[in-house]
Amino acid sequence: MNHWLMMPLLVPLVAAMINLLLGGRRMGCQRLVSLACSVGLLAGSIILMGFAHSGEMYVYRLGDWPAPFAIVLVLDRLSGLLLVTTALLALPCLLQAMDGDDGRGLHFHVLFPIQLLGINGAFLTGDLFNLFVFFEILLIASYSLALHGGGPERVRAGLHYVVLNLIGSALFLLAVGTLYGLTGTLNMADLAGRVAAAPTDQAALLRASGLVLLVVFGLKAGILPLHSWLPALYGSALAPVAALFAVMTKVGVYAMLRAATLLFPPQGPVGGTLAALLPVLALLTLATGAIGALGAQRLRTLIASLVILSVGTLLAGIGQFTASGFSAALYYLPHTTLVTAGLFLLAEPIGGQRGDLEDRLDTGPPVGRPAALGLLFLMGGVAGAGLPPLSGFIGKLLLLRSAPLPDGTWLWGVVLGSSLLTLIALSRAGSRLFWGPVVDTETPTPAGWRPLLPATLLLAASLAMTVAAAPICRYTEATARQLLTPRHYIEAVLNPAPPGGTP
Amino acid sequence: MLLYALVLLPLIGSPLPALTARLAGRTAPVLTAAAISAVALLLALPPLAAAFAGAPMEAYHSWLPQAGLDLGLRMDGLGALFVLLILGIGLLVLLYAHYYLTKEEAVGRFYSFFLVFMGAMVGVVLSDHLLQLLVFWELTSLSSFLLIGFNHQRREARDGAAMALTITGGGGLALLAGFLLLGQIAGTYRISALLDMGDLIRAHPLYTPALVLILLGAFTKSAQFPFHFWLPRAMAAPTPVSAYLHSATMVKAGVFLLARLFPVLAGTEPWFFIVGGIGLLTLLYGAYHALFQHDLKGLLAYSTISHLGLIVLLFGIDTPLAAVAGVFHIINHATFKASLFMAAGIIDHETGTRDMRFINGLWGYMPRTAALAMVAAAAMAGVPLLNGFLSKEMFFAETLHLSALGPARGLVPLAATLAGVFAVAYSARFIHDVFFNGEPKGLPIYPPHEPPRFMRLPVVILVGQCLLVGIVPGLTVAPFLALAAGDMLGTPLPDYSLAIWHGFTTPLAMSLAALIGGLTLYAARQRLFAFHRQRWPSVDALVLFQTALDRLAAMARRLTRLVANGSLQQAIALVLLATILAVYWPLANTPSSITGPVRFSSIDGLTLTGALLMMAAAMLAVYWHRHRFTVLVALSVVGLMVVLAFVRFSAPDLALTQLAVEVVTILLLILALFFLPRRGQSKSQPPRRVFHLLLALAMGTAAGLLTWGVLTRPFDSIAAFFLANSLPGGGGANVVNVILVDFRGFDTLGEITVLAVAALGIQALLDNLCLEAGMVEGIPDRWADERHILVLSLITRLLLPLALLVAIHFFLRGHNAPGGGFIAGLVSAVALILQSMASGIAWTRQQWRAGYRPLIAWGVLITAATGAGSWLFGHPFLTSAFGHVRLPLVGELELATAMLFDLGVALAVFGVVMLILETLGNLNQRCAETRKGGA
Amino acid sequence: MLDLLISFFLLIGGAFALIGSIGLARLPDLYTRLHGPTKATTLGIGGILIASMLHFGAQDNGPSVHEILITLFLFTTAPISAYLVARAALHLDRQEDGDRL
Amino acid sequence: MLNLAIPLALACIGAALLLNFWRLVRGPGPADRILALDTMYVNTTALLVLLGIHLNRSVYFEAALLIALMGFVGTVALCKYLLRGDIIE
Amino acid sequence: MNRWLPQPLTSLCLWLLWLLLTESLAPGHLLLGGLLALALPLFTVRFCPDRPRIHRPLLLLPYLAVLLWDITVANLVVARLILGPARRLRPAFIELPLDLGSDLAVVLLTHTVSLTPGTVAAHLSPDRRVLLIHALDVDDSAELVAHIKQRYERPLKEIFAC
Amino acid sequence: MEALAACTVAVLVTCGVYLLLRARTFSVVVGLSLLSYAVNLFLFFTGRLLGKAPPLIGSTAGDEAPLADPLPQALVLTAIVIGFGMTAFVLILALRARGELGSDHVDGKEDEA
Ligand code: NA
Ligand code: NA
Repeated sequence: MNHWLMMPLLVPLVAAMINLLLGGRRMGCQRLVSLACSVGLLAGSIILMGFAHSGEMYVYRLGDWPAPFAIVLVLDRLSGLLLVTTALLALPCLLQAMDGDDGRGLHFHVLFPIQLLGINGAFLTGDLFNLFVFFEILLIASYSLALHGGGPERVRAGLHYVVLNLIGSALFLLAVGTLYGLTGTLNMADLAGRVAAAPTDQAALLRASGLVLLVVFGLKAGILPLHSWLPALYGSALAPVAALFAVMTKVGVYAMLRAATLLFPPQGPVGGTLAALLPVLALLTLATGAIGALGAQRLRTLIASLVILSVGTLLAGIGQFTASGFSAALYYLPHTTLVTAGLFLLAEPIGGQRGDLEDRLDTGPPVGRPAALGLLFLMGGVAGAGLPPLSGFIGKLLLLRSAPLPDGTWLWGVVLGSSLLTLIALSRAGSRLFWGPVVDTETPTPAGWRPLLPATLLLAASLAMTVAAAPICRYTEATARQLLTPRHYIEAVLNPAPPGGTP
Repeated sequence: MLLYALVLLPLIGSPLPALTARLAGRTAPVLTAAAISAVALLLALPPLAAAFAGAPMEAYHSWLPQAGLDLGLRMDGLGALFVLLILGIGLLVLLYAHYYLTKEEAVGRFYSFFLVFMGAMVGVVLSDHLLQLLVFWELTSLSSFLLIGFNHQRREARDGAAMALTITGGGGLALLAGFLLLGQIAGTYRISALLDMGDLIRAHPLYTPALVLILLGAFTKSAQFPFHFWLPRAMAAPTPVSAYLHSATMVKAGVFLLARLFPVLAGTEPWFFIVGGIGLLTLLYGAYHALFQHDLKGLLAYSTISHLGLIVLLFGIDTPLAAVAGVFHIINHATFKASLFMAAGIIDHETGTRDMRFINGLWGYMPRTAALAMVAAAAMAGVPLLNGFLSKEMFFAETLHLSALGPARGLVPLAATLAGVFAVAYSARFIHDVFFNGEPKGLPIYPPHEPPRFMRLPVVILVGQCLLVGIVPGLTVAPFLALAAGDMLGTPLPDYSLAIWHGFTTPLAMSLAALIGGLTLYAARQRLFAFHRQRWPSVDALVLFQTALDRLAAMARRLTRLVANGSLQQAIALVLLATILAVYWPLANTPSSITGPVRFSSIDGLTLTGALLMMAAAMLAVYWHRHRFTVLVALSVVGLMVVLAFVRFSAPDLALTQLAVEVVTILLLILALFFLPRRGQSKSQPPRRVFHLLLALAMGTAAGLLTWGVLTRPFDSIAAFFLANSLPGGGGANVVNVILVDFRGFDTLGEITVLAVAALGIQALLDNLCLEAGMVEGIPDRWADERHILVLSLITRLLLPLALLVAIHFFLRGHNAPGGGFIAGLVSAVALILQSMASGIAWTRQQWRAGYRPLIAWGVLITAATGAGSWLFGHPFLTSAFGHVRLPLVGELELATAMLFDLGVALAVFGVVMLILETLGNLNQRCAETRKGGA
Repeated sequence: MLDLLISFFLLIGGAFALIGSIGLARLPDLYTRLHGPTKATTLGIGGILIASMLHFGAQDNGPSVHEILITLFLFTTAPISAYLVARAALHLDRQEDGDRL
Repeated sequence: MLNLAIPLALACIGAALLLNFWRLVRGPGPADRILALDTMYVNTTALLVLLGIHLNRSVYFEAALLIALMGFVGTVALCKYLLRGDIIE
Repeated sequence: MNRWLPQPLTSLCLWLLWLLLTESLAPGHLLLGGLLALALPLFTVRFCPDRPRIHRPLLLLPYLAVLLWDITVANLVVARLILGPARRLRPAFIELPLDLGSDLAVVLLTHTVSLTPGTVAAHLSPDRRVLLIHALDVDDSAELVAHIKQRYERPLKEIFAC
Repeated sequence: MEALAACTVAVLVTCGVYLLLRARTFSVVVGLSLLSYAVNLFLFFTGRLLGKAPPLIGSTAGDEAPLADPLPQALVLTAIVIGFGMTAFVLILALRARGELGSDHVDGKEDEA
């Protein structure tokens, strides 16, 4: 058995506990530990993705008990991709936090690794209830991280976020309970088989539980009527936290994707409803994000709207249930995660210079260091709005091509219309932030390249994803094919190869 | 390779000017930029030769088939023509710009943007792949945004740039859709391949949508009516930018696209009517409005719109000769309009204004510039012996053969002549109003001088070209034109001659009519201006556009607030509504009954009593929700009944856990109650309450239905495995505990992590917080004087060892009987809290100074290490082991790794509960001290 | 015979528990109500615990004595609970009187 | 004999719980409610022991012990709140 | 002795309690209980800084026997009062002057009062000199005070030698 | 019994949800507690209502009744513990909100109830 699968979980857990033991006074040591943890996670995740790239499913049976009875971890291409995305995101966020934000509250260096633990666990687990546990881990860490630094705005947004997610957790349990009560299992592979074989008189209840799961994951992902917590939360959290949260919505998307391909494939009675519903919700969410971006009065709210928009875009790809749709979404996913995170990190030095204006999108004195900041913002804007030549454009192209006309008319309309709104919003924002009447008053200008490094790293990822688009696309296509044949997953979990056969 | 170098050189070299500016001042950047352009121009020569030789140079590489993205460049005649225009005029503009830009401006940045634009433009005209063309297309929009907004201190510049980007960027999106559609129809995005597939494409049902989308892109870029309005506003750009982008290059990208795709898309009715119609409208509209501009550049901008309309109309006319005329006019317009812009810039530079109402009689101050400008303006008017005349002549000729229009065919020549009239009139105004018409009035800079010689040099070159082409077209432009038009059409060109004199023909008559009419019109301009002011109340497109955008943004805000209005109640209601739909919709849409086939079990009195009590207490909690203290009592009853339910249905572990958790929760609630505001909450509005009640009822019923549906169905679970393997495989008779520490020990590890983080989060939340103690109504104002009650503190001290003994008992037996680490941790924590309640937290802390955070950390680490320990034996994480040891005297003893696991759990749980309560308890202490210190 | 004894203690226990609760429900004020639970209910529990000891003691896995623990515990804590409730009520009453004065 | 006594005793405790709850609802003061709750805890302890006899299962003993313990802690906390507000000052 | 066995009586009690709890006299439990009985007080002794001194522990036994009898009687009495007509009750608060030097003795008396017929301890004055008692049905308050002092306070004084 | 179980869950959820929709943090916390009771009971019930099932292997001699499904019990245990952590957190967050926003209204403002 491949013990590497435990790495993305144990490394952050141990790092967090070491930091807890180090206590609040030894910030330097804590930073070192967190940094080592993040670098280790990145390296380990890449190794895991390498494993997954072979196309084999890696199943890790915790406690050496056979599936479906105990908990298993499963590594497939999708998990590998998301692990790497998370690790890629985490490192710059941590670097940014180490610029001083980590000291603005207690326990940052405990919460941060635990947040990663929760996210990684959610991507790896093959058990529905264990998924709930990892959701709770990532949520409880995110609550504290969102509130890190305090202040009225943060606390109000945090309170709403916490209460809504507690309701979400209750609903999750409701759905899990219903599924267990009907099928008698929690292992997702086993569940898939039992749902498919369920007697017809259970269809309604199964469908209800599937839809409740959709609500739960949708709440995490921020789809249309369930997104209202998102702008305020992302808009108020500290920059590195908001940046890290860019991946949180993707956990919800991941869960939906997993549920829609494994538990409730579109051929079944449950999946049929999901498959019909998902594209509609996706486009509505997409439009909501674009409209929110246009109406945003603060830069961070605008970027938060881009997060919503990205969720809509992802689901628009996923909702097609085709290899090309999945592949488009999976290419778009790391792109949007990293770019929105980069923008969040960028909002900090921009807003920090504008005094009382902060990051409000009103014309004010132009920002200091316009060349560096402006170039980065331009990159972020171009990537975020999906303009060529950066990765956002490629993602959009993949998405549009995955839904040829005339079937894809709605998708094309909404995607392109949203792009226009985003373009307007971002160009207005950029011109208001960077261009304006020159005022004599000296604004404090951040010096040196160090504060801009994390944002640069994240935005450079967009460039890298453009250059490396071909291999990435090959990977995502393979991932999509893997997702569309859940049989392999189920077989790997339930019917392991004889011992000695596989690592 | 050469082609790639040609495109990439300006793009890759673009940072250089900005970098050299930092190092070497003002001249270095322009030299760098010029050097790059010049090298690019040299690089363009070999492919140009190849194009002339009829074997266009091309390079094509497959890159990203999934996205349909390939890399492809091809330089045929049409591309070559545009490359020459772009690079040649670019070089001239660079020279001009060096003198135009003032010292304060960030010249380095300017030239960098300029090079990006140049590279993008070259990319557009050389692309052999639709999507790649689009990439460069959007890049031109972006770089032009930066160039227009270059003087961003001025509002017009900022807003003008944003408007230009919005329109052209939006058009780019339509173009993207159109290209994708075209690719979908043809199965390829390669332009050279598409050119042969015109018939197939035109017959496809998706042809019209694709055409419309592509035309949207082309028209927005080429400022065709009704998307023209951004162009006059883009005049806020520095004049070199206008001369380059808004006369010679960027606005030509749209017409280039029409030319490029002419063999693919042209030749249908939609093409004819849309392209021709829009072109005609634009031609007239631009020509008319140009006359009434007081701003020099404004006049030129509208004139540009009009000329672009002319070219579009020519392409719309859809004959080979019209196409030739269109290409010819592209060249001519580029030369005369660029020179005119430069002249206007010189005037602006030397007088400090561009308003023709103040600028008069410059002939007397700068005669050389005036002469040059007058020649160029004459070309613009279509005066013979100048290049504009030739192409306009061809245009007039082509308007005469529009048989498709039937009886209305006469209208087009008429309209063309009318446009000619206005063109002559505004050209006349440009000449007369600026260079003659008396003396200048109130110029900001007076007296104006001739510009530096080299600033005039580009104008001289361009005007010279106008003359040369106008006089000896056959020796100058003819081969280029033939090559470009030929490669555009892809078919052999029809016979035509570029001559000044074709005899007395109708087109000549039209030209003359235009000349005479135009001059007359200009002579009668006073009356016409009055008429125009009446008819066209001055509406500023920019203001309109801004207002529209602001309204749009406001609407977007309203829409956004419709869902996310910052109210938690609404957000909760939405989540609930979604859930209710998620449950009821499938239930309502499925014919099968919600009730399953399982027979119901009977109710006994005790269970009924417990359930009734539970429900009543819950309702009581709702009824009393404004009386916080009382709610706690009701909540305790619910908790107690839940415990009973767990006992009733054979779950002692659950009962124990629930009990312990319940008490700690109530303690926390009481502690929190102390700090909540005294004021009771007001009642909400009745309609809202009714809505909430309905929502709650619907949700409750949904949950009830799910319960009912599940419980009435047969059950076949994986439980048998646990029951069978718990004792032999896990070494414990308490299956629940074995599941918790072994089968699903991973959940437990996660669960204590959650607890740990919750405690740490709570500590972070209470950091630096100080609250006024609040009270609840019905509870006294004053507290009792007695801090600690003797009876209580004495007894609790005696009870402490007993409670700890019980905790240890629970811990040790957990694997085989109800209990376990979690309960042990909670019980010992409660025992210590009891000490705090009886004797005060400070006192308790004095007696026992353990750090709770290390305890938590060690607890989690022990648990994790127990799991990882199995690696030493080559087993997966969390593999358990147990064995029986015989000790002398003691007897047989069971040792299990589960015990170690549980020890970690107990430590962590104890630490968590203590940390939470202690932090909360300290809150009041600290605040009291703060209050005292403050007072 | 044993069954009889167990039943006796069970009924005694049940009856006293009920009587204590009746007292709580029907006596006129808090201080009088206090008497019911502190005494009757405690004894009620005592009875049931004795019954339990007898019941489980009679089975083959040895004497059942841990019920004594609960009894001890209850007899230790019940008076304190009563004391605290009375103490709180006195405090509240005084408060109200103070307000009235 | 036991078959009769156990249900009777159960009925007694059940009735006692209902009466306690009635007092809890009626109040009138917070002290009355605390008293009622405390009595409920004690009665539940009895009920658990009784259930143990009824189902012939000794595993409920621990739960009974814990209810007694936790009921006491709860009562102390509630009373302490009425007296001092801050229960762990 | 004092360092390793700070509270011998407590340790003994704990050992017995452990055996009660586990209901086992197996050697393993005897040993484990003994270990715990030794170890726990080492930790909890800090929470009992002023350790109560019991002068004549053996006298506790007759006291407890009396108490147990009185509790049984108390219940019968109270049962009659509860079930009888409420109007006949004559409840009253009575102040009981205390003469006990040991805190533990005071606490024991409070317990006794609360567990015995018709009385509940309601408030102990901060100086521990007066115990406020609530009685359910009082004939003569002086007599009740005398009864309590005679039957319970006196033996307690002897036990605690105060 | 099934109906009673369903009814109990329904009532608890109804009460919890109604309290969740009140505008005060304290009510919300109480509502969440009720909701989590309901969900825990529901999860527990999915193992079916086996009233006479022995809870431990070999807890009583000669017991022929089937054992209760232990898995939901373990799940509920985890859920209870996690729920405790979450309730504690949101409660303290309510305190913090009161400190930062000066109000115990969930939106931090008093204008609407
Ligand atoms: Na003039
Ligand atoms: Na195992």
